[in-house]
Amino acid sequence: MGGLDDLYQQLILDHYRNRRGRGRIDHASASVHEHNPVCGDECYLDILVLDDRLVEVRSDGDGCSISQAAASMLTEVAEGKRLEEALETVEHFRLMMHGEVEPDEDVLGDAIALEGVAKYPVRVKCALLSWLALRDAIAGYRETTAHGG
Amino acid sequence: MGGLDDLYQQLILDHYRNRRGRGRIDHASASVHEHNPVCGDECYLDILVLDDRLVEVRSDGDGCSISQAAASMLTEVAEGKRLEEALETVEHFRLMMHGEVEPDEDVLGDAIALEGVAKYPVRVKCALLSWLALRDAIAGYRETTAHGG
Amino acid sequence: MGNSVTAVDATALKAEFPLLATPRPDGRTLHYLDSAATSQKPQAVLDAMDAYYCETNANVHRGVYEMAAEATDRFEAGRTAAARLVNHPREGLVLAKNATEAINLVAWAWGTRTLREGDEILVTGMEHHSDIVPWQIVATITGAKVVFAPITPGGELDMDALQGLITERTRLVGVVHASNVLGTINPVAEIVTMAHAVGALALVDATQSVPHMPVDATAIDADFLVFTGHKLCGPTGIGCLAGRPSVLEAIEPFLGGGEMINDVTTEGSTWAEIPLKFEAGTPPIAEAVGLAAAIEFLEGIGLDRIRAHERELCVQMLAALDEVPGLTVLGPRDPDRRGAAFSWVMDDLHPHDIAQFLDSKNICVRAGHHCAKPLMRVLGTQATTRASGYLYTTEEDVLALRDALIECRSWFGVG
Amino acid sequence: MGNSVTAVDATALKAEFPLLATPRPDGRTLHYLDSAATSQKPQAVLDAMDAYYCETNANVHRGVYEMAAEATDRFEAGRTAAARLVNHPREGLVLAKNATEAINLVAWAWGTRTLREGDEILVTGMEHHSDIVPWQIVATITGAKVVFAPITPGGELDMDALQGLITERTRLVGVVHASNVLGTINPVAEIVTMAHAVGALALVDATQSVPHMPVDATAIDADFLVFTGHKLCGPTGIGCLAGRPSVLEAIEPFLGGGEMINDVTTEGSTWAEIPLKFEAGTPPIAEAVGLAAAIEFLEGIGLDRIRAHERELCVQMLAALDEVPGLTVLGPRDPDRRGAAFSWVMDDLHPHDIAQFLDSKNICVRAGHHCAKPLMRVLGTQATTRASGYLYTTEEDVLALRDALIECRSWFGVG
Ligand SMILES: Cc1ncc(COP(=O)(O)O)c(C=O)c1O
Ligand SMILES: Cc1ncc(COP(=O)(O)O)c(C=O)c1O
Repeated sequence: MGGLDDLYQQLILDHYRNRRGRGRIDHASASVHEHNPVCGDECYLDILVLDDRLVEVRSDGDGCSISQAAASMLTEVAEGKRLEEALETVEHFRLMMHGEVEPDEDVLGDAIALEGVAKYPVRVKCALLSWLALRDAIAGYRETTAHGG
Repeated sequence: MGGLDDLYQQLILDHYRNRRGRGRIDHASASVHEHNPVCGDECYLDILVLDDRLVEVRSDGDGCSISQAAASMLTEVAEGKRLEEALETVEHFRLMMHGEVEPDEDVLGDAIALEGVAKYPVRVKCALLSWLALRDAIAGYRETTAHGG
Repeated sequence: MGNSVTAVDATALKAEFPLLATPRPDGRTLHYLDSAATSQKPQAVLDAMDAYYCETNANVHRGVYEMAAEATDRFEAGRTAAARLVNHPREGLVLAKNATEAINLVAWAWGTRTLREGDEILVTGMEHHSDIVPWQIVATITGAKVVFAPITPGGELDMDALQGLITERTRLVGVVHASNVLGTINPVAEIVTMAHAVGALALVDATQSVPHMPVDATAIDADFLVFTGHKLCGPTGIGCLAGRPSVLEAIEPFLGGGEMINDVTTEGSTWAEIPLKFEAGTPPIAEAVGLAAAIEFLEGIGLDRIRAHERELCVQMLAALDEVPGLTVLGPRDPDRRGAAFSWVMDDLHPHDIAQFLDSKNICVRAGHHCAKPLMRVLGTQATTRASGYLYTTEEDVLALRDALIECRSWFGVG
Repeated sequence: MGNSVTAVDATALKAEFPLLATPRPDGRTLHYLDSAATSQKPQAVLDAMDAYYCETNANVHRGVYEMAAEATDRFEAGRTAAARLVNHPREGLVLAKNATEAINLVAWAWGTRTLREGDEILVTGMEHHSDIVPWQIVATITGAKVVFAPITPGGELDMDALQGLITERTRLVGVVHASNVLGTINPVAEIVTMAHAVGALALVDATQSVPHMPVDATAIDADFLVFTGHKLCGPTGIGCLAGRPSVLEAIEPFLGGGEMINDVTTEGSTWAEIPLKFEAGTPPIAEAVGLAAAIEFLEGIGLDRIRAHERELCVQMLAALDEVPGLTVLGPRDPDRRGAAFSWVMDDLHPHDIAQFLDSKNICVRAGHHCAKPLMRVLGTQATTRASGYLYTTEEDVLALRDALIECRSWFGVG
């Protein structure tokens, strides 16, 4: 079962069992609700932006261990980052999921443990769900502020 | 080339080259225009009915040797027959084409030479074209006279 | 029922299915429990298609040469076999690319030309997306409405509620014969009668029943009954619509092109007789040949014996799943009321993780919404795990599943 | 053109096609001259499909288990190959059941929702029924009109007349790339530009060109370009629509069901991204695998070399047919302006009789209207006899045809 251990690294199971950054933000700067068309899993993602920086990132919703761990890792990695930086991180993660980049632990933090998911095309969607939600949330935030002022 | 000789019996080629009953009838009791969807061949069939009897049967249109020979044989066989008898003959011919009856020369006349066509499903349509036109013409005739009186 | 018929010997049958007979690359045995998604294919089916391509491959229906006539015969034998399998008149058997297209044919050809605002299409809450989405699309175009019949907590149709929803507004009732999620077998003949009583048409999605039990389309008397080749040991790329001939004759055609015409002029066209009227373009020829071989294979075994086997499988599967802590099986428990598709939810474990773990044990099951999202919402879940059996599924497969499910819990640390 | 590329060795290639390599049951050689109807299949294509069924048969796109992921990969490789073959973006490559369905997809999904009274669909007088009848059906539903562009006595498009018919009423121009009757190769890129100039969409029926020559969909720049698997050495049951991604995104879906959805609720549904938005139900999985193998086979040989071979074949065929008394070849004589489909009429002999006689010599040709009845009317005939070649067609086949045609005349006693 090397394959299985490779996919479900201890760090992943740990984030799954003790999920970080779970919940919603009351006065979020932007909120996004995504779902995985393969299994129907839902993901809520809220961000609080101050001075172009993600001061808070929270995610909620049920899902498989991969999607839950990915969301958990995301909130840890993203919090505190400037928006541009966060987007670059998401892009790096996306490329890793498609096996198109040598993953950089400095950029991804714990999320580097998800590298093995790239070999499981159906599960890639699980891992990407919350990360792409962050991308959409930032885009949504920028649009509102652009229009607002 | 036993197969080919079997299909194109001398009698068939003879009717093809010297087609009997070709033409139209000026004051026909009923006229039918059919075409073969496979090749687009057209067939005109006119009948003249007197006292429930086919006093004249003419057919026109171009087509392959099988369809031409079949039309030629049809006019010979059908002329002079009572309508009911003609319909029975058509049905006997149809069943022969589908290999569902032991063909009877007394009923079919020269048309018994077309027996071998039954082995060639696409050509069956050629042979049947004018014969089914006769069936339709009789039906059309009966409908008009029924309505007329 | 069932016990008077000898069930098939599934272990022996595996030998006829090359994919099941050969060990996996890692040398272990495959436990294929995803036949509701697609069945495996016996060697006889692959041989028939190869023989077609190697001996008599030609386009059908119009070729004068002998090889084309032979190709047409082998192709039409597929239609004959499909009609025979469900006891339906041959001229009402339209060959489509899958069951989904067969339903869309009805929705587009009949629905877009007939439905009006105020009309209703009634489908059940346990339909596959294939019997929901075509109606939603056509409803959007025409202004008609799609109504869903509720299901009971036990995963069966609420027949009283269904009766109440069939009104003079109802133009068509669509019902699945055997649910691909719950296994539930629905009383389709009864529902067809209810539809006809108000002058509505009835469509039965028999995709999950035809492969597994004797299905008599004439007795069911639906206006349309659909099934698909790849779930009954046949190839992909072919599906069947068994339509009532008089209804098919009355409907204008769907796809236009070669084969389905009588005459084409620049002013307009006229149509071929049914069933060709609904078959435009080069049909799935080799697929029809494979379908005939699959049907002969199933008939050689006997659909009643396959059903008897799956009834036994139900008993084994329910007993096995009951042994797994935290697992809840959905759908009926009575083997006479269900087919061999079993969905469950498990405390603290997501279907994706379960399916992934099972895969590491060479057990193939499906995880997800199974193309039945409205049903998932009724069941109060996003996804289930589903194991589904067929004539080649053995008790060994069932026990391997049970053991792996128990192990799965401890592996993920949910005890 | 053509002469710088070495033509293929057709005689050697026959060995790769089991049907052509094996003598007929009567021990004689088959001269298969009906490739415009359907091509023969190389062993590699049959092997690929069998391997799929024996090694990794599973339903695609949602399965968590490895075998399902492998099935999905092999299936999607079919799409990749098809897109590569015509140099088209992958996401614009929709897999249908044949070319006919691909055109109907456009007609029904786009046409029924968009066309209005006064709108015109312009097709050419040499279209196949597949690019006529769908438009007639949709025109009947919407009140739009189907207009036919005339062809010259030489069997080519009258480009001036065509230009004159493209007006601000024109919503779509449909044109066949290579005629299945006349062999004529049409200047499709130019016609696409003419359509776009008035804001119309353009559809190219490349069914008879893609198998035979390099076709660059990006350079042609049509909004829709269709072709079919079974004519390019691939299996039946699969066809391709290469659509401009932005146009496909803008069109509402056609067939509804599994695979093509994003979310389904009882209130309504949302769609998957293209191309899946247009692929409802279980797709032709094994067929896509076979298609990929066929395309790899053709690419391995080189489409330019296949074209060079067929150019030579044109010269041989025209010379051979010229030797037959009373025979008139239809369509262009310049091998640079035509493909390898040759239709003719013969004094005093009907196509059915010719084809039947040729069959007795193991020569397979087609007789009839070739699904182009409007063209037949323009040509002033009901039917033609057609011989059509491909990469495995040899000069020996051509000479056998010539000799048999000459013999045919005396056999029927028409000198
Ligand atoms: C020019 C042309 N277009 C379309 C088609 C239709 O192809 P298919 O029958 O595979 O849909 C054909 C072949 O029959 C053809 O020759
Ligand atoms: C109940 C039911 N209906 C319809 C379908 C659709 O079948 P296909 O994908 O072959 O069109 C399926 C299978 O996916 C099914 O299980």
